[in-house]
Amino acid sequence: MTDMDKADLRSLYRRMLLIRRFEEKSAEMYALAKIAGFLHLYIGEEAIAVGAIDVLRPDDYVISAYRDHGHCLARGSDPGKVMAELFGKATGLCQGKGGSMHLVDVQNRFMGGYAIVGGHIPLAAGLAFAAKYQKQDLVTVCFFGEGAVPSGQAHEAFNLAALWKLPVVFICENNRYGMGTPVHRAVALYEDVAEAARSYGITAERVDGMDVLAVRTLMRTVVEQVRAGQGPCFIEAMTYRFMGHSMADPSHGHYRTKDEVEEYRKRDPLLVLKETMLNQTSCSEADFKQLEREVGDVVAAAVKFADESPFPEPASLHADIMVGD
Amino acid sequence: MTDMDKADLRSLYRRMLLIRRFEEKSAEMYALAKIAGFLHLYIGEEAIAVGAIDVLRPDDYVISAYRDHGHCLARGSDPGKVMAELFGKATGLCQGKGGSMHLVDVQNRFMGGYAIVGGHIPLAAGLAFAAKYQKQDLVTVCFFGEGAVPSGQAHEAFNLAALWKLPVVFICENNRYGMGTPVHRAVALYEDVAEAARSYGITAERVDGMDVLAVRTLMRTVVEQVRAGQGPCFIEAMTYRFMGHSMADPSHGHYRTKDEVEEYRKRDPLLVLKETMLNQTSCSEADFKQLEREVGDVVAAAVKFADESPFPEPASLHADIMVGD
Amino acid sequence: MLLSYREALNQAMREEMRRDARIFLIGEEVGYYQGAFKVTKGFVEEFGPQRVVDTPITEAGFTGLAIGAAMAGLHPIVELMTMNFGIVALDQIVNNAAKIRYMSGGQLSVPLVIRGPGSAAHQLGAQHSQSLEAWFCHVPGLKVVAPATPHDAKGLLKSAIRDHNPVIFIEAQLLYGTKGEVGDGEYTIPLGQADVKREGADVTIVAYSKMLLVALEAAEQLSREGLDVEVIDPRTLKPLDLDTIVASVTKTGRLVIVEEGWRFCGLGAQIAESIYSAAFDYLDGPIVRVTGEDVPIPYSRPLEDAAIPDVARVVAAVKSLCGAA
Amino acid sequence: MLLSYREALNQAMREEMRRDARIFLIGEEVGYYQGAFKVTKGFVEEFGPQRVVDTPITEAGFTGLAIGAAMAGLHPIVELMTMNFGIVALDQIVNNAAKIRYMSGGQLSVPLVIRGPGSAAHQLGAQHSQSLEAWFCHVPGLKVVAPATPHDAKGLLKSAIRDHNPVIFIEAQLLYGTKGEVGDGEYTIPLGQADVKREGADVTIVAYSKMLLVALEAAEQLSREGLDVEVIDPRTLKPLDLDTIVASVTKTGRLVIVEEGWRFCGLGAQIAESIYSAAFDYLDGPIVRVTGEDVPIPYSRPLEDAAIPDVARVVAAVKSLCGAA
Ligand SMILES: Cc1ncc(C[n+]2csc(CCOP(=O)(O)OP(=O)(O)O)c2C)c(N)n1
Ligand SMILES: Cc1ncc(C[n+]2csc(CCOP(=O)(O)OP(=O)(O)O)c2C)c(N)n1
Ligand SMILES: [Mg+2]
Ligand SMILES: [Mg+2]
Repeated sequence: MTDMDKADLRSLYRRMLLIRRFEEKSAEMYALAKIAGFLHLYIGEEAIAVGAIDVLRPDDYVISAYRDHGHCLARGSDPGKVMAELFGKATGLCQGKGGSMHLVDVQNRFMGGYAIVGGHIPLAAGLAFAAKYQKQDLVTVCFFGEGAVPSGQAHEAFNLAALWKLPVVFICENNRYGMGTPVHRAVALYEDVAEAARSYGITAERVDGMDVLAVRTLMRTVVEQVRAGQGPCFIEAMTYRFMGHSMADPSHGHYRTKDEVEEYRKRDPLLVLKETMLNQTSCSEADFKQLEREVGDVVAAAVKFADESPFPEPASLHADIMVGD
Repeated sequence: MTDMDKADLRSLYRRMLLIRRFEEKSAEMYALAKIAGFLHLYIGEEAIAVGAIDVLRPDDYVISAYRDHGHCLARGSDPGKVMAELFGKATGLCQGKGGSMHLVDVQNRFMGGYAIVGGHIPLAAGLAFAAKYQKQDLVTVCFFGEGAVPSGQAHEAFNLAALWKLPVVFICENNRYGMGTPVHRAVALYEDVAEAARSYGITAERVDGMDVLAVRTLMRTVVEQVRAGQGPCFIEAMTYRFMGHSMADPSHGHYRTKDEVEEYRKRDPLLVLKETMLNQTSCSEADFKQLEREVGDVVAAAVKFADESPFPEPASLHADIMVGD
Repeated sequence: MLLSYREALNQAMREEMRRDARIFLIGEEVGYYQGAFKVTKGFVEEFGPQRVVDTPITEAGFTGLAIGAAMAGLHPIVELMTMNFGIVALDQIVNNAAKIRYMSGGQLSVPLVIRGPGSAAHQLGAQHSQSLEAWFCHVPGLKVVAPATPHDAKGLLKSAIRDHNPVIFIEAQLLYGTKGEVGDGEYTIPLGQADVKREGADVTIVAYSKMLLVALEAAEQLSREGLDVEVIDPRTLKPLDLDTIVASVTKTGRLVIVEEGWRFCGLGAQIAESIYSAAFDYLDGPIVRVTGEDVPIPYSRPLEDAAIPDVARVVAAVKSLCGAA
Repeated sequence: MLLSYREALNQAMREEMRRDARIFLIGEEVGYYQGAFKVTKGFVEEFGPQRVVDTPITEAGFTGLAIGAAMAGLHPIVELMTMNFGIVALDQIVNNAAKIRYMSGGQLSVPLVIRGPGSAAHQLGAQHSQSLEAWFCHVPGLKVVAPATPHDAKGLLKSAIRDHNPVIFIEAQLLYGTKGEVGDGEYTIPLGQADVKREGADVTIVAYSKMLLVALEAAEQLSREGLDVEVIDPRTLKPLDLDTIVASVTKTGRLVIVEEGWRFCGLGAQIAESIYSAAFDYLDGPIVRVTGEDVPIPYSRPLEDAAIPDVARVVAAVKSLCGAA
């Protein structure tokens, strides 16, 4: 953290706060039926996306699963276009065709959110393959949950990435649950999920996913190694989702207790960073109020933009299935 | 080995020899177009099937891939019915519907050969699950090549078996090649293929797959543990196939040298056991001549049976698709 | 008894599981979470975790495991959280479940139900909204069932469970909450029998699953305009009860087929072809198909609505066929 | 120039790979082994292992990797050793390759060819003999090509490679050795155009891939009996060139469709339904389909022969349709 000044920290905090407030607003909009389908919130896990993506170059690739708002926003996507996509509007990132689980923003090298658990991990290997093939020193970062680790597609991709030393960082967001299934009922070696990657000779590390600075620090080293051609890395980021699996799932449910959720909330990544900033920089509560205002305005503007945007024309139904249609 | 007397050793040798001569004859029959399709010979690997299956109870389950003649014969199937199946005859194990890659002999608890690489490994977990569910102390033994280890289906099955402590022994027959691909171009951690299993907390051991006594000794311990409910085990049996991948593939090919094949042939499992028997028991060359005669007769009878058997009636085409047809 | 479709399924499984200890349920979140769509509410409490088995996210693995268990004499019910995830298990379903009996020459059987919701719900996006029944119907060795009402759901699921073959049982998220009268006490409905849901003389509509409700509403609307519509629900899609449809078409001379799935190579094409073949001379004109559009299902509501058949489109199709447009 | 089908494919890829460095080939045994069926003979020598990539047996992994590489601007050709193994990669093909362009609202494209042999060869058994084109054709976002002659194979493969969309390119083991005249120099054949392989006035046969050769032989035989048969090869199965078939049927009034795949929900059902719809009034009688039997393909030769359409069955079908039986 020594290398980061107040402005840098402020910027990290602001990005996490944006994701937080954006998603809280999404939940409201879901309740108002402005948003539908499956909506998976990233609340509680913001430090991973923000810390990891912060060290990337603009031309590096990022790819994620269905819990993808955080990664997309952290990558710099316009909150208005993201919200419009959630609203299913023509002005959305994907013109309303993708939705919450399939955000894509190619300009920002956000290569998409995917909804078949494990299915996007081979795609990540492919993005990395393309970079290597074209002798570009690009890194691909691939996010997924610990629930995806046992999936066959994940393993096939790990093996290929290791075998061919592909420049990809696999980030496992271990939030302890896949829907209602605790990790110890999903992953045989649950106490060390990263062992899955090590069995392919992939370097693997664990990090506190509630601490954006820890994530950032580890990622800086890892990305450097990967960019230098040392082959793939795997990061197990320990985190927790504060909300339900999706909007259809109550925020604690039968599979975990309210107490457990409250316990983890004490390590809210926003609190963790705020404390550091208050203790170690000249930041004051006033600065945070100011950030809240700024972010609040951005989110309000995003909602307004989404709300006022038109729905896609029915004629667009058959557009963009194929190139050359 | 100390626990085995001359008769036991003779019996092991005889079973390996039967597989060897049976398959040599199959190759001849293939050249004569009595057998068609893909024919994958097990020649060179006999010690694994024979050593592993020797310690099983008759009611334990065995399941294999497409290189399955050895496992089927080691399990005690009638060579005549096996040959008839290769001939596509109505008297074959599967009435001609299965063929070389899909031998099944339920009476002998040989639950089949399967031809989608990795695809039968979940089935093995299921057989073991059923035994556990029904509180039967049965063990399931599942054979596959090292080429199947990177497959997603294998990994999903390993995880389930480990998670639920299923009574299954995974036997990886590492013959160094999957078709023309040497293991180091297929498995990232090729120097220790068993690491794949260890990453699920599965106990894993390596054994000399050319030494039937070594395989048998290890399997005895392993099967005991598994039967006692200690969860799955994984065995990496180091072996070599002396013939081509299938009859369509020349016996050495571009991917390996004649010299390499010759080198491994020095450790022919038949030679290895024969040497032990000559050195450590009262066996003489005459005993082996006698065994050759016996086995030769069995194989000749099998071919005769197969050859003289009728082809299935066309009417049977639609039989046995569904129960109750 | 007025039950929801969800409750009817729950009852069917509960009754069968009480009857036969070989039946077990396996899938993601079927136990402690009570099912992603709460179909298995109360099951783990009544039958325990041995018979209500929560799995990691490994459809190929646990479907294969269920098939293996079926080979060993158990009777699994696999719940796929949605039928979309059947794609990653398709190798198991098609190459193992459907073929094992045949390949083994009738030695083995695979009594197994694979069930879960197919088709679109509201705005679940392209990867979660597929209607894949045509794929399953294409495969010899599978039966395919898709009930539309609570009564049929219960009776058919009980028959599917009692069947000795692999049965794909397709439900629908948007049907789970629908209510209907369900027969009292024990009853089953044989697989392979269509049901005339509404009698009529002018035109026949064939529709199944969710689309049956659309067809019935269209029929109601058309009756107010003087058209007497017969509505047939095949209920079992394979084997298809062609006779009932032929009998109806012989009477009405006109056929409209409604399906939610993609048009090209959809099940409706097969139904149409079969009817043309069987009743060519009774048809007054070409059969009309109302189908899902040939597009990945878009997220945005107006686009999604445009992609899926609705009452208006069915009404229009019937009118155009009857020359009353 | 007289070339085998295999050589024609080899030339097509070689020419395209020389033209465009973004094209690479990936699959099992495509490199050092020269292809399981030797289609890629000489490739690794000419293009090097960077562009001719041998893979482990992980079809989901490497197909997904290829899709990811395509998203990043490369143009992969995936060789599936046989199309049967496409089943384990189907999630990647259907959920990613086919949908990514649409879900991203046109931001991404997936220029990709997936090629390999479909259909039965001789006695490969149930898991290795499938004709899965109907499945692929069902999916919006894919093109499907299935050439029958060396000339078409070369021209269509070049077009498929130049296409910016995912193309499933289905070959056949039994076609690889067949020879034919191939156009000199550079040429392409547009996707989506059927070819009248033989002109005739009495009856139309539609057949593709291997079945085209069967149809042409049947036509020859029928011509000696005075029946003038027109034979149409759609060549591209999706998008299907309906116009050419309609024009022919308008002339002949009779249609026979020959396909090797399973009957129920086969592509022929769709072709039939489309033709009934488009040319109902021109048809003298019902369309006749000659198809594979609805059984898993048995190993035994006489049973396999009984399961697959042959010249005699096509001749009989035409005669029965023409009232000349
Ligand atoms: C192949 C597949 N199976 C099941 C699902 C349904 N599903 C969606 S998310 C999810 C849980 C995933 O958990 P995890 O990977 O830990 O990610 P998290 O939701 O915790 O971020 C499940 C079972 C799916 N989308 N894909
Ligand atoms: C999913 C799948 N992909 C490809 C193949 C083709 N194939 C059959 S055997 C084989 C090699 C398997 O090697 P290994 O597992 O080491 O077994 P071995 O043949 O050496 O006994 C391949 C690629 C297949 N049958 N299934
Ligand atoms: Mg999780
Ligand atoms: Mg091998």
